[in-house]
Amino acid sequence: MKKIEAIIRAEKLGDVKNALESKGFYGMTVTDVRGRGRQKGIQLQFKGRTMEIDLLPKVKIEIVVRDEDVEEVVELISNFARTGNVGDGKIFVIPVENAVRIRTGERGDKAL
Amino acid sequence: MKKIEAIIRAEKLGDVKNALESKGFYGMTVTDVRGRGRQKGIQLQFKGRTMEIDLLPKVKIEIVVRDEDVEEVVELISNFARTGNVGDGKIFVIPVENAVRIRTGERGDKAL
Amino acid sequence: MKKIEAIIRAEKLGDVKNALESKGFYGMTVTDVRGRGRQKGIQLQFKGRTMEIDLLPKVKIEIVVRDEDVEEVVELISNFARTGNVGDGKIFVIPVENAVRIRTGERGDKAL
Amino acid sequence: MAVFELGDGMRKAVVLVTIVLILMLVTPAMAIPAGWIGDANGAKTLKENPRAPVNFTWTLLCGFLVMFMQAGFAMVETGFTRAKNCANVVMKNMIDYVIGSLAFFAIGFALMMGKDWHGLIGTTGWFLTGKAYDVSTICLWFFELVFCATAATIVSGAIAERPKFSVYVIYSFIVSALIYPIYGHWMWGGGWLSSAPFMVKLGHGYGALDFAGSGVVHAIGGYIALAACILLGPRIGRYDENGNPRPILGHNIALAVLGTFILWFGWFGFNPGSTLAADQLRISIIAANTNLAAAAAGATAMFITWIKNGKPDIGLTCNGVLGGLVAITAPCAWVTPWASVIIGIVAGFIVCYGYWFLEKHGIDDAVGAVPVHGFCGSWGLLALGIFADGTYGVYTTQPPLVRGLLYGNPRFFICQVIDVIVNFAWAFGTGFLLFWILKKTIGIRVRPEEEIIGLDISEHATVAYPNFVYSSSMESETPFRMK
Amino acid sequence: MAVFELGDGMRKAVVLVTIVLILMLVTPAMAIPAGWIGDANGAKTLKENPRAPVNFTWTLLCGFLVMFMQAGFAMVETGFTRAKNCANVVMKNMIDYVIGSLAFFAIGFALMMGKDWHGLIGTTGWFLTGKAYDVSTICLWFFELVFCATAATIVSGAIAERPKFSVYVIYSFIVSALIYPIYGHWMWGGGWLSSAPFMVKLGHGYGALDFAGSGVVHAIGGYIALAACILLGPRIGRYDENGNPRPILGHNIALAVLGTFILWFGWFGFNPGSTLAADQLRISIIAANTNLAAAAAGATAMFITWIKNGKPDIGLTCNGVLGGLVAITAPCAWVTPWASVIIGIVAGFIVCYGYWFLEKHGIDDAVGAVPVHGFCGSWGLLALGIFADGTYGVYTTQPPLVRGLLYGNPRFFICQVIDVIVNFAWAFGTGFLLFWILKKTIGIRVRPEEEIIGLDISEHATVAYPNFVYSSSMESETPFRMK
Amino acid sequence: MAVFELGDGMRKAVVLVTIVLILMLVTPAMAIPAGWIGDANGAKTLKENPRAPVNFTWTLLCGFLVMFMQAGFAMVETGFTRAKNCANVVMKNMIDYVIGSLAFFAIGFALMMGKDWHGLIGTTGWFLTGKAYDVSTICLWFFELVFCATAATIVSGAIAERPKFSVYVIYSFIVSALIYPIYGHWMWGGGWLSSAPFMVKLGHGYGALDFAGSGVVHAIGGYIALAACILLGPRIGRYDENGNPRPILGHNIALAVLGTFILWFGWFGFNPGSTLAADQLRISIIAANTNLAAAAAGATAMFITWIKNGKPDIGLTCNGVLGGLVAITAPCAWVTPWASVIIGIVAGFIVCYGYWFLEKHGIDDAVGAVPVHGFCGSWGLLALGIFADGTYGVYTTQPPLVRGLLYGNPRFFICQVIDVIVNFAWAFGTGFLLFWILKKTIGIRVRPEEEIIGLDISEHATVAYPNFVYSSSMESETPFRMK
Ligand SMILES: Nc1ncnc2c1ncn2[C@@H]1O[C@H](COP(=O)(O)OP(=O)(O)O)[C@@H](O)[C@H]1O
Ligand SMILES: Nc1ncnc2c1ncn2[C@@H]1O[C@H](COP(=O)(O)OP(=O)(O)O)[C@@H](O)[C@H]1O
Ligand SMILES: Nc1ncnc2c1ncn2[C@@H]1O[C@H](COP(=O)(O)OP(=O)(O)O)[C@@H](O)[C@H]1O
Repeated sequence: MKKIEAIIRAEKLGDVKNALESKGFYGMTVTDVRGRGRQKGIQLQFKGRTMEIDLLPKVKIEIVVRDEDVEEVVELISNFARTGNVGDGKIFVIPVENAVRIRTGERGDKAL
Repeated sequence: MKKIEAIIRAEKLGDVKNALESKGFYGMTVTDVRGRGRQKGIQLQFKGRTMEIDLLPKVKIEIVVRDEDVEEVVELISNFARTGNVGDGKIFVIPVENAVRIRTGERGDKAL
Repeated sequence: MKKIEAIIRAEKLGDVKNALESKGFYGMTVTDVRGRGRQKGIQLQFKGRTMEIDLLPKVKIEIVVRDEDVEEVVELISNFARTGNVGDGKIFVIPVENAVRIRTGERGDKAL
Repeated sequence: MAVFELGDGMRKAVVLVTIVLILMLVTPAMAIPAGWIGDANGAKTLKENPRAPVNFTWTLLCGFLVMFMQAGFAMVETGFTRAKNCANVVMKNMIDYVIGSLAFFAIGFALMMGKDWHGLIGTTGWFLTGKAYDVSTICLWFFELVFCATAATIVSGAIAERPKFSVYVIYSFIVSALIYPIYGHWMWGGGWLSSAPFMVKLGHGYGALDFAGSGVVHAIGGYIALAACILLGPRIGRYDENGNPRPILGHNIALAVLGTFILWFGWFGFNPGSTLAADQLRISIIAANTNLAAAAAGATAMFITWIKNGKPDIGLTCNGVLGGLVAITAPCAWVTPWASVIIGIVAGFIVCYGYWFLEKHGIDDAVGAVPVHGFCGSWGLLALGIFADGTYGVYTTQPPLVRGLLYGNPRFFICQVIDVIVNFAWAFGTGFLLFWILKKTIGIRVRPEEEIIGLDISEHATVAYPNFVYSSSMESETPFRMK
Repeated sequence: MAVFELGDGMRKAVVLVTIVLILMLVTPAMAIPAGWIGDANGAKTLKENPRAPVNFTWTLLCGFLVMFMQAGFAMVETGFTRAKNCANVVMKNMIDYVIGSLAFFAIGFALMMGKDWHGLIGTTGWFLTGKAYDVSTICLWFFELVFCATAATIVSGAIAERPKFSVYVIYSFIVSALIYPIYGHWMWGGGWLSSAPFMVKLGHGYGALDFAGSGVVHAIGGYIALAACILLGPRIGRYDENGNPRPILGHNIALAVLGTFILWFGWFGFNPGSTLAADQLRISIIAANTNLAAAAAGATAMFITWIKNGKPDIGLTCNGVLGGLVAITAPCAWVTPWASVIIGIVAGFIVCYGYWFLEKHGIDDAVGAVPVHGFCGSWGLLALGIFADGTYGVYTTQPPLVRGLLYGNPRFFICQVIDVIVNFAWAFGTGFLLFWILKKTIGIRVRPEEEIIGLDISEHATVAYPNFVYSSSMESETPFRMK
Repeated sequence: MAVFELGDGMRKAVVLVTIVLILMLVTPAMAIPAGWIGDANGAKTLKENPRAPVNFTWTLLCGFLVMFMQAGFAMVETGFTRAKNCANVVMKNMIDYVIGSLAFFAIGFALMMGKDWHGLIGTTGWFLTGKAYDVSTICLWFFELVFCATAATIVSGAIAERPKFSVYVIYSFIVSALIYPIYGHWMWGGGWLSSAPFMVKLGHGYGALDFAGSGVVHAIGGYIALAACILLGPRIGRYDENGNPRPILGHNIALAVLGTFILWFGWFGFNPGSTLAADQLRISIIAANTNLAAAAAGATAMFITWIKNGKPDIGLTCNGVLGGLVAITAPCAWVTPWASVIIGIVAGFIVCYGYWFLEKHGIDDAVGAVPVHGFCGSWGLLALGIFADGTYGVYTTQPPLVRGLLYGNPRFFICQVIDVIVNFAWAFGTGFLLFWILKKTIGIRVRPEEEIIGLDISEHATVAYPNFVYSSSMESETPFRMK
């Protein structure tokens, strides 16, 4: 099992979600995060004084999948989250040793 | 060391927290997340037009524990987060290579 | 590749960010979390009735780095997030199998 | 957790109720011959009373301020409850005014202010037709309406976060059409409490009095709320396994304080406006007394919590201010400024200890409305019986001047005690009956899973703050593709 | 996503515009000889009319209430749109009042209320100088100003979340200086709609009427908004790939309901205040009618959504209330209370079905302003032509008394139909022209990436709720080092 | 970080203070024989002045509007500061009105409006007893109270996010009991600034003037705030290591704009109401001037930031509006509308550059109160000395008519200059002394870790928005077990 962590633009979440769903990947967990990378920050003003915010709002998607599905999910996310501009985000693949479905107590791949 | 990531119902956090505490697992980090799985979404209306929200509010608990404690913590969370209805959530076990307590610089199991 | 997850005080984020930046570690993802550990909670009152909140606001920083940079980043965070008081937080090092830059499709260390 | 879907089979019932309501409201009104009406354009009234313009100006503007208190209640109540019920709470505040306006138009006003029948109810002015189509009568209607709506809305906050919305709609109609107006008639419509010969004799020239409604408006609302809270039971999580109360924090203190200020502001319409006439110059003293009692009560509540818990509590300070306002509402025209300060100080104690008392006894009043409006309302009636200083008459500068216990008329104090008892019995009794019947028939409380997910979603299929709570979910609904 | 930087080359343009504006506002004013003025301290006016104090009191206080409606619009509009545009929305509400005040001072008032020129425009009173420096004239100016500002601000909500801020500034000036005042002159300034001999003959003694501005204020605003919405196009994400509408939830229901209450409150200045005189005691009936129509419309809208979707919808209930208020604005002084209830019920239907109709046709009115102000405004004009009951005259108790279709004057109904058509043509026509010219020249809509990141950042370089949305980013800007 | 616990040993002190306060407020009042009083029911006053009802109506309703400004201040101040201090900020706004009401009742009013003693202080009317128990006197008391409370609350915003709450309670008492009333006496209570023979001679018939309190209310508040800001030092994080200012964003722009609108609305009570009489028809011009100055200043501030940073700034636009209102407060009754526009434009510049000036010099005024109320207040006094056009007298239509520099009375301008200096010296001097003594004794600022965690938690043990900031922590406190 692997956990796929993708940090994407908030406005792309809908597309990514639908794409994953259409291939049968329904379960996921989403978190509001803020990130920085190559993308430049935003200038703000308050009472005429300016400042720069370099942590921009992003969305993190976490999906735990069977090993054999990793490639497909990574591809799907890449394709549907891409705009081609800086700030599109990153995907990380992290090993998962076990999974449990709380409702039933099922473990391993069955729990996904 | 392992990180136990549990995605549970928000209203179960209190019970889970108390159960863990009573067994000596005090440290934890909690994040507000939204998730979807088998549970169906919620219908909303706005000015008479309806929509469905399929990402529902959940709470993510992260606890890093020594290898030998993994099973106990997983059991505790499972038991206390369970309602038996869809949407109870999932637990994932993820390997951790090292831990550092920032205050003292201690590393490894001592840092937990 | 490793993911460094650091849970620190919110008011230290600025210092840590700047320190990392000055050493060339720019990319990062930040999440608002709440945590508990050795630090005691806060007492609140509402209409004269008191309660204790033991999950205190913290900030989680996630940085994925090449294996060789782990030590440096951990040191930097430790040094700049430290106040010496309980509640300074923890750093966890988690293995990452792969990374993808969504914009370009680059993989592995190049994607960081 | 259950799935929350729209369309729950209640539709037919609602259609029916809607149609009946429309017919009820409109048909009888049209049926009445329009020929036989009052002074509908005011020319005659103006000729008879050249001071009518300033009195109308005063009464209407004060009435507008009172109407604005609806916004104050909405903000206080939502501020002191949770975000997941926010839309439901403010919707209840909106709808009780909407329904109450129609109910008081159709039925309530006639029962309250119509021609007296045996000191019990009024009997004329239905639908503001016939003789009631008159500038003075309708001026009075408007002013009484906003008072009626205040009484109705008090309950909303106390029972927040658990009742069915449909129950609240029914309650709003009944309270504005029947419960409030009938008691209102007894006190202000020429009914027995104020005007029965035995009461007038007892009080030495006047029966029970209530200048602007500590009893008529606030205690009525407060004690109905008490009955409803008892029947509903506490919110999930309000008490722990051992029955110890646990605080449920309000979600928006800024709005709660805003609401408190709006109410304080509106109260300057409530109390001084109750002269219904600007030529009663006592209005200035009424305004001052109103303000002083509020301030004294607020300060008292703040110091009580500061002493008790070591830090000044905002919630009870706001409640204190409101309790002071409620307490001074009955006596405002008849007492001195310094007495107002004392009345306020006592109200500050009542608000705090009353709240803790109810809490300890398992009664979950979400915003503290029962001590504020109920207990302080009763205190206001008694305080009038104690401190009335004999400088002002019964809504007039003419004798009989109103005197209380401290100024040599203990028998008037007895009138007030009777009123306190009757007021409680009527409000608690009818309130209990109403909610008890509803509980036994359609049920008054939402299911536990509905309560946990919040009434916004379960009762209205909405969320009050989608961008904060569901943030990126909302964003993601956007099907936009950047080119 | 693009980087949003301050300093976008518009600076020079803005400097220029600023200087021109200052010169425009100040120079002519100073140029006019101050010697030849009206009754600037009111001594003469008081002597001539001993009732002036109460009439001024009434008119001014009602005007203040109307001014406060600006806050209501701001809260409703921001409450019903997204957090990322919150600062932009409230800023627009602030700035249309700011710019509108200056424009109406310099130009608008003279065009509207100055000496009539061929029934088309007014021609005196520029910059409130000369004879216009007079207590009565300026009292009128103030009252008309707050009405003008109401018309202007209506558009803001409908077009929210996508127009350029600079476009909105220009629009605010034009509408307050030209579009509103000219039509206003036709109805209230002695212009042709109300006073041309052929209209007066047609109506049997009076031409088209509009007591407090269902047409003059609301429908004008509503139809300009319609034109602007059409030219702007829908917000990104408002329709899916198949063109089906998708809801975009408002971000703060508590503020939206607060705003609705503030508007309802302010409307008691709007309608009753439009007598401009407290000695018209009809004001009490106007207040009652206003309230009843609002309540009836709110209840209707609530029941419609309840029946349709199974749960009562808060957004449309608020819109319903506002639609009822708009509809009763024209007829409020001339109809009975029960007719007001009917007018409100119809408005409730118009609000809901009007909103869904526009939505289905691809017109994205972010807060529902077009059905509320536009459609209900037209309905108000017609309702006046139907229900006027002949108990009250043209802002006076004297004949000719105003009668509608049901009370034997069908020709007056025709006047109103003419007005509805003219009103729509003028507002939609000039509004379309204005936004069309702006679209073809400077462009009226922000770029898609600006819209997605939100107008707060792209137009004002700010965020409305930094501690919630960017929370710890803000915190982290603190260079504090704990010792 | 330290643990924040309730119960910090201050309890005994607070108990003591509470008891002393209660005794102070109540005992003397009761001691005074109630027999010898003023016209407590108004019958005599009405007979003597048949216009009293309309004047009372006007004065009281305007006073209510001014009272409502407290809500405006609360919203502006909390909107422009951070969420973690939100409850503290609004609590301060509540409590200064609460404490101020009691202090002004007991002491302040007598010092300000009592029988003059050598032009320095008033000496009668303590506790509103004796001759002060009179409808006219108490009408005046109420109106002056709400002004006093405005002055007091100005400081709250400037010093936000760092002072101890207990210090603020003490400050509130002192300013309302002593600092404000004494200066107020000099200007409005028959004291030396307005009435000493040498001043009257200097001004050609009148001494220094201040129609509604640019100086008495706003500049007093503003300069006390300046002193307090200097003594407190800037908030942690307001300046970087190199001393460069860094913005600390306000947490709720919607509420800040709402607050600005509430203040603007309330100002229509503040300025026009200051005639204390509706038979001064100049009230209409006062209202118009008030509005025009606000609009001109708001537009100016917007354009300044637009030009400077490339995007229009909301915070300074709101401050601009408020600065315009402050500036027109002194001259509002004595200048022309076009002069009001100029006064507003200048105020817009003062607000922006004043704010940046202070910021650059290390003075951290959290909401910009010093430039808005202090600097614009002084400008208002000067502007009166420049633009007064000789059409209106000293709160009357009778001569001497008030003329300024441009209209031939340069010596009156000198009166105003004297006033500006005295005003600054008094406010800054007494304010500095007060906060300096408090600093040296009990300390005026919370500890750094308290400031970082926020004053809501450290001073009140609460959080203003628990569902957003601590969200699921709150939820989890629920001991509910689903079956
Ligand atoms: N090394 C990293 N570790 C963790 N998160 C990262 C890292 N680099 C980038 N990110 C996340 O990815 C987001 C996009 O990165 P960015 O460099 O702007 O995109 P791109 O590589 O597509 O140009 C950032 O906002 C941040 O949340
Ligand atoms: N494959 C997955 N990867 C990550 N998170 C998941 C996955 N599947 C489910 N989840 C999380 O678990 C939560 C509960 O899942 P759900 O399927 O509704 O519960 P259950 O399996 O108990 O019926 C979801 O809301 C989501 O947050
Ligand atoms: N075992 C754990 N697993 C996950 N997070 C933890 C764990 N222990 C502590 N934390 C996180 O670290 C934060 C700081 O822990 P704490 O024990 O208070 O600090 P310190 O060890 O520096 O005294 C906590 O608030 C929590 O978010």
